[in-house]
Amino acid sequence: MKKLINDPKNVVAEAVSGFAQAHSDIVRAELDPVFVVRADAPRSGKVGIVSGGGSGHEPLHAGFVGFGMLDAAVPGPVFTSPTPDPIVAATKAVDGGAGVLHIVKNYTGDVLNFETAADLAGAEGIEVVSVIVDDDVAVKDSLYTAGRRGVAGTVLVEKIAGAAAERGDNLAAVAAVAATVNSRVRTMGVALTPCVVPHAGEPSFTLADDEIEIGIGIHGEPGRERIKLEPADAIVDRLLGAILEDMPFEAGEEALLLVNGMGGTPQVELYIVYRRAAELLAERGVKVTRSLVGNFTTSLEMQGASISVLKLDAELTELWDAPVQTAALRWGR
Amino acid sequence: MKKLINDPKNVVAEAVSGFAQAHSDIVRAELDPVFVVRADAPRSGKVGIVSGGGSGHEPLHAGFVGFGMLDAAVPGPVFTSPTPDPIVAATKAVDGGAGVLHIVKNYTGDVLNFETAADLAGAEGIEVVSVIVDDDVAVKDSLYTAGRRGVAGTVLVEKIAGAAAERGDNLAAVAAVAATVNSRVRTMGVALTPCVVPHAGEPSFTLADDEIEIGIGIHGEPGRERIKLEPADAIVDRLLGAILEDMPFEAGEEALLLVNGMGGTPQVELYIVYRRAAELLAERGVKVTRSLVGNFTTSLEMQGASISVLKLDAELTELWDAPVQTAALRWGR
Amino acid sequence: MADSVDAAWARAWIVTAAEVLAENRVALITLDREIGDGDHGENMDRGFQAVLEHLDGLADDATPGDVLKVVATTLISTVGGAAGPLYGTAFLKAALAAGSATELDGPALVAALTAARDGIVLRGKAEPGDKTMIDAWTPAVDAATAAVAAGAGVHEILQAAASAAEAGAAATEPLVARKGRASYLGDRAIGHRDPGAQSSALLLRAAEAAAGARS
Amino acid sequence: MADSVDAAWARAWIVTAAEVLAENRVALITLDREIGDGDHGENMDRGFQAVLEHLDGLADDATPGDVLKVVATTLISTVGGAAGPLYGTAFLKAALAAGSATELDGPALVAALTAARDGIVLRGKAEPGDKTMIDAWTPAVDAATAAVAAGAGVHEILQAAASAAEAGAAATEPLVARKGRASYLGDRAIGHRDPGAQSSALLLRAAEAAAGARS
Ligand SMILES: Nc1ncnc2c1ncn2[C@@H]1O[C@H](COP(=O)(O)OP(=O)(O)O)[C@@H](O)[C@H]1O
Ligand SMILES: Nc1ncnc2c1ncn2[C@@H]1O[C@H](COP(=O)(O)OP(=O)(O)O)[C@@H](O)[C@H]1O
Ligand SMILES: [Mg+2]
Ligand SMILES: [Mg+2]
Ligand SMILES: [Mg+2]
Ligand SMILES: [Mg+2]
Repeated sequence: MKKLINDPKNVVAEAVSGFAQAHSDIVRAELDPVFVVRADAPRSGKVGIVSGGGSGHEPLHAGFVGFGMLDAAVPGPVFTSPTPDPIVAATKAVDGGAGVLHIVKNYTGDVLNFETAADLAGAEGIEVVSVIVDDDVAVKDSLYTAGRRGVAGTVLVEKIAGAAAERGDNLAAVAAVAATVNSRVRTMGVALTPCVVPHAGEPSFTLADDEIEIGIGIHGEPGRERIKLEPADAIVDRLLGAILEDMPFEAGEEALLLVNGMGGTPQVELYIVYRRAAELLAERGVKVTRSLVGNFTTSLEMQGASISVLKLDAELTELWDAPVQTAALRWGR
Repeated sequence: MKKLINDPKNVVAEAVSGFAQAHSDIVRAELDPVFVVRADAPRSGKVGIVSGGGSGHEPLHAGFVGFGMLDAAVPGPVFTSPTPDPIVAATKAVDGGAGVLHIVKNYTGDVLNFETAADLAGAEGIEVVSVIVDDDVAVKDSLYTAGRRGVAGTVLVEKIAGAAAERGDNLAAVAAVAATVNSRVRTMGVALTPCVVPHAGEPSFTLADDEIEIGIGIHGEPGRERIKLEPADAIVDRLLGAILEDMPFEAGEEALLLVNGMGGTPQVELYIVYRRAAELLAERGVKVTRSLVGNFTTSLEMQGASISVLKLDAELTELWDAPVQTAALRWGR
Repeated sequence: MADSVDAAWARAWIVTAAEVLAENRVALITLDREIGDGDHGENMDRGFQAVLEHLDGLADDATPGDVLKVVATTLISTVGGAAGPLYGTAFLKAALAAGSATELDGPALVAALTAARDGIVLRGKAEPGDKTMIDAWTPAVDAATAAVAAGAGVHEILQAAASAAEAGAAATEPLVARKGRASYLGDRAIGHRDPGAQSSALLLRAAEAAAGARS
Repeated sequence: MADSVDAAWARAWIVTAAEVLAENRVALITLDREIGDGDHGENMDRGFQAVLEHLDGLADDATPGDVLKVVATTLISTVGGAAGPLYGTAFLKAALAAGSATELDGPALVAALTAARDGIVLRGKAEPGDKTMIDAWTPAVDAATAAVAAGAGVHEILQAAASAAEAGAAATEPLVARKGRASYLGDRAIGHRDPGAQSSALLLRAAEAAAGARS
């Protein structure tokens, strides 16, 4: 294992402290328990939004703390959900009297720990509503599984819910927008290489030189299907095919297309993926009116990508376009 | 070699076309010859700024085309400088009558091809001035080498010169600002893993499991020195030590600190590097007043990072803070 | 011989468990890497090391229930992931079942084990055969219940529970998972042991060892 | 036998060179990967394939100078990197030296080779021993000059040049580089042959082969 780290046990604490220093105009960090919060929190009268989960997916979530998006992010150890304590502390820190929304990716650990934290915060008089994100179409039959996973679509939920909170929507309305985004976004990913969790020291799985994993999650867990390497266009056709099968579009409907790198993918490859995905959507009559390409929800140094498609309407487009000022996503200010 | 590509020969053309579609609000692409240009070029009366070089360093340079930064970028094949033709075409496309600045990284190929292009554009009546960027302190004795390389500091030159051009400075003034930034920025990098050039199909060099390369360039070329893996803090001490030896600071002087990922480095590692670099600068009495952390000048999927330090003054800080709207760097609008 | 377990047993259990989990850290990581995300050994080790520190803070007259409660709250606040809340709830429910008794006889011990298992089901909604820690706990509770009905003492009860848990953990290998991360794998989980079932078996064997050392 | 080379030779040279460079694409990439950035074989192959296409467009009465000029402009606009402008200038200067002559005798041929070498030096400022393509070209020009002085014919002149270039390329192996990317490596360039010197030797051997095939 070769990494630019010191003691594997200190990876998250050191990274969070570096992050907060580098972006001190936007955030500050608490280190005991660990969470990242907007520099100007709490904002009186504004619904607070907290997300979190295991580390190793950066910029998710701390990179999205700031004006127009999250109020706080709670990073657990690498690939391990945080415990309730820091979630409760973050929830308190952002509560401006209008209640707090928890945006939770659908993993057993995240769901259980946020559930406990919501109960504890509720017991202290803070109104908390949770929205579970489960955009990953790779998990097929949720009757026989823990359900679909929350992956790159989470970024879209956080951005759009954040805009709703920033314009002054109340807790129920912000939660409703978050749930709407989740219901309209689908994601599917591919891995070319595994990643190495610092405390494990070994690759999460092994792939032969000509193998790829289709339907990968974001925790270095193996995907659903292992196939031989194919040209990028053929891989995109698989991923987008699964998405469109799950969420059909009518000709003329509008979409946001997100091509997300898993952390170790060169940018040229992401744009090659984008190119084919946009082409295929155009062939199906889908109008791509908004785009996002880059590393947003990663698995450490994994090579690979995911494609997310969000079905837009006027309201979601307006919220997407609203100003945002975070370390990883910024426009309009 | 596992990559999300189709035919290796089409990597650049497909990526550029995907890039231009994804960011059609900011840029458009010409495909014969290949270059990327601001959607609103040429801007009458504004000095045009063109940069370019081999592909594989994304977001450099196309990701920096837009308001307040570059007017055009000319991507060559992967790791190979572009020929003069597209440079001339890009130069013509951005000439708004106030002349054009070429920002050229100091590699023999880039220098020679931009030189020819400047001659040809000059012959067509466009005033061209070139500034060579050579910020890499890893190359020690420029008497016996091709001279220092242009690496991640290029981003800072492009941002600050872009701001000067945007506020209406004339060609001589914009070139002078670019040269000033170059004279005040130093960079040093480290590689943990090599990268694979698509048309070569094999790693650019090999490193044992416990080896790293200090003083790496950005073309997958081996570095200056190969050492055993060390903790991140010790590596940072080496890199920053070389920088500060080359460009001493007096206590109280201000700096911009850029921690640049080589493409395949997880973000947590970049912030761990940032943390130690900021700590060390503080110990030396240097005030880090501006920061940038992320993948800005990459070597495909290489794992590793570079540290750049720019000695700021009020003028450079103001130009740094000026609005910028490109695919990869955006604030203030 | 007093046929019950007391606070000293509870402490000894946890100390032994912390040792065993530290020894099995890499083994549990490996199991979790194969069908999960490779952190289970790290999570459990981090949690039980924290528990050790908190045990020191307990009053000398702490009851078994007090010990189990400290374990519960410490695991909840240090383990994270799926296992943290699940084991946390298990120990919390066991502590509640133990109440303020200073000694737990056979039936009380079985009641505590049953409460622990029910707590895991309450939070995680897993059924037997879903390839989770429940596949260790349910046979353990069944065996303990049978043992106490047959008049066994506490050591024998824990022996029966630990052996059944070990068999249950081994029996997860051929299963397809329906809960937790391994469920995303479909048929590809077949042939791998569930890490949580394995750590549960280790925990119950530690409980038995702590009782054996005393008797 | 007419002791000169003509446009047919120039065309044959370039066709042979394109073949040889395609065959040596991987070998040149490998040399460049070791002390450069691994693209030299790709660059040269791309350039000469493009030259082949442009050759077809030449008029039937094109002179050797016309051929060399097309090679120059095509290489400049398709090779990129350091080699593109350097070889481009070399062929441009050779074309200028050849002028509008339909045949080049020994002295004219040596003048063209010398002009090519001088063009590379003009652009790249390398000196002999800097571990660049100059270390193939300078011995080649020296050998050609000596051959013509000794009254050799064009085939012999090109034979002398090619052999000297090959020896020169091999002689770059022990050198430390002072120009181009390999210069960043310091002592670590020792033991590796310069890719540009190697491609120069291949080019000059192709020139000889084209002359040999004719005679
Ligand atoms: N719904 C559930 N019910 C019972 N046990 C579960 C459930 N989900 C997961 N588990 C157990 O948790 C174990 C994984 O724990 P751990 O690796 O620490 O957490 P995570 O899966 O969040 O990384 C699994 O092996 C399984 O035994
Ligand atoms: N200044 C120079 N003068 C002469 N030849 C040079 C010079 N710099 C580089 N070269 C030659 O160019 C070759 C490299 O060409 P190539 O790999 O195509 O370009 P790049 O170095 O830009 O990738 C070197 O092997 C060397 O022979
Ligand atoms: Mg986990
Ligand atoms: Mg090159
Ligand atoms: Mg796990
Ligand atoms: Mg090269």
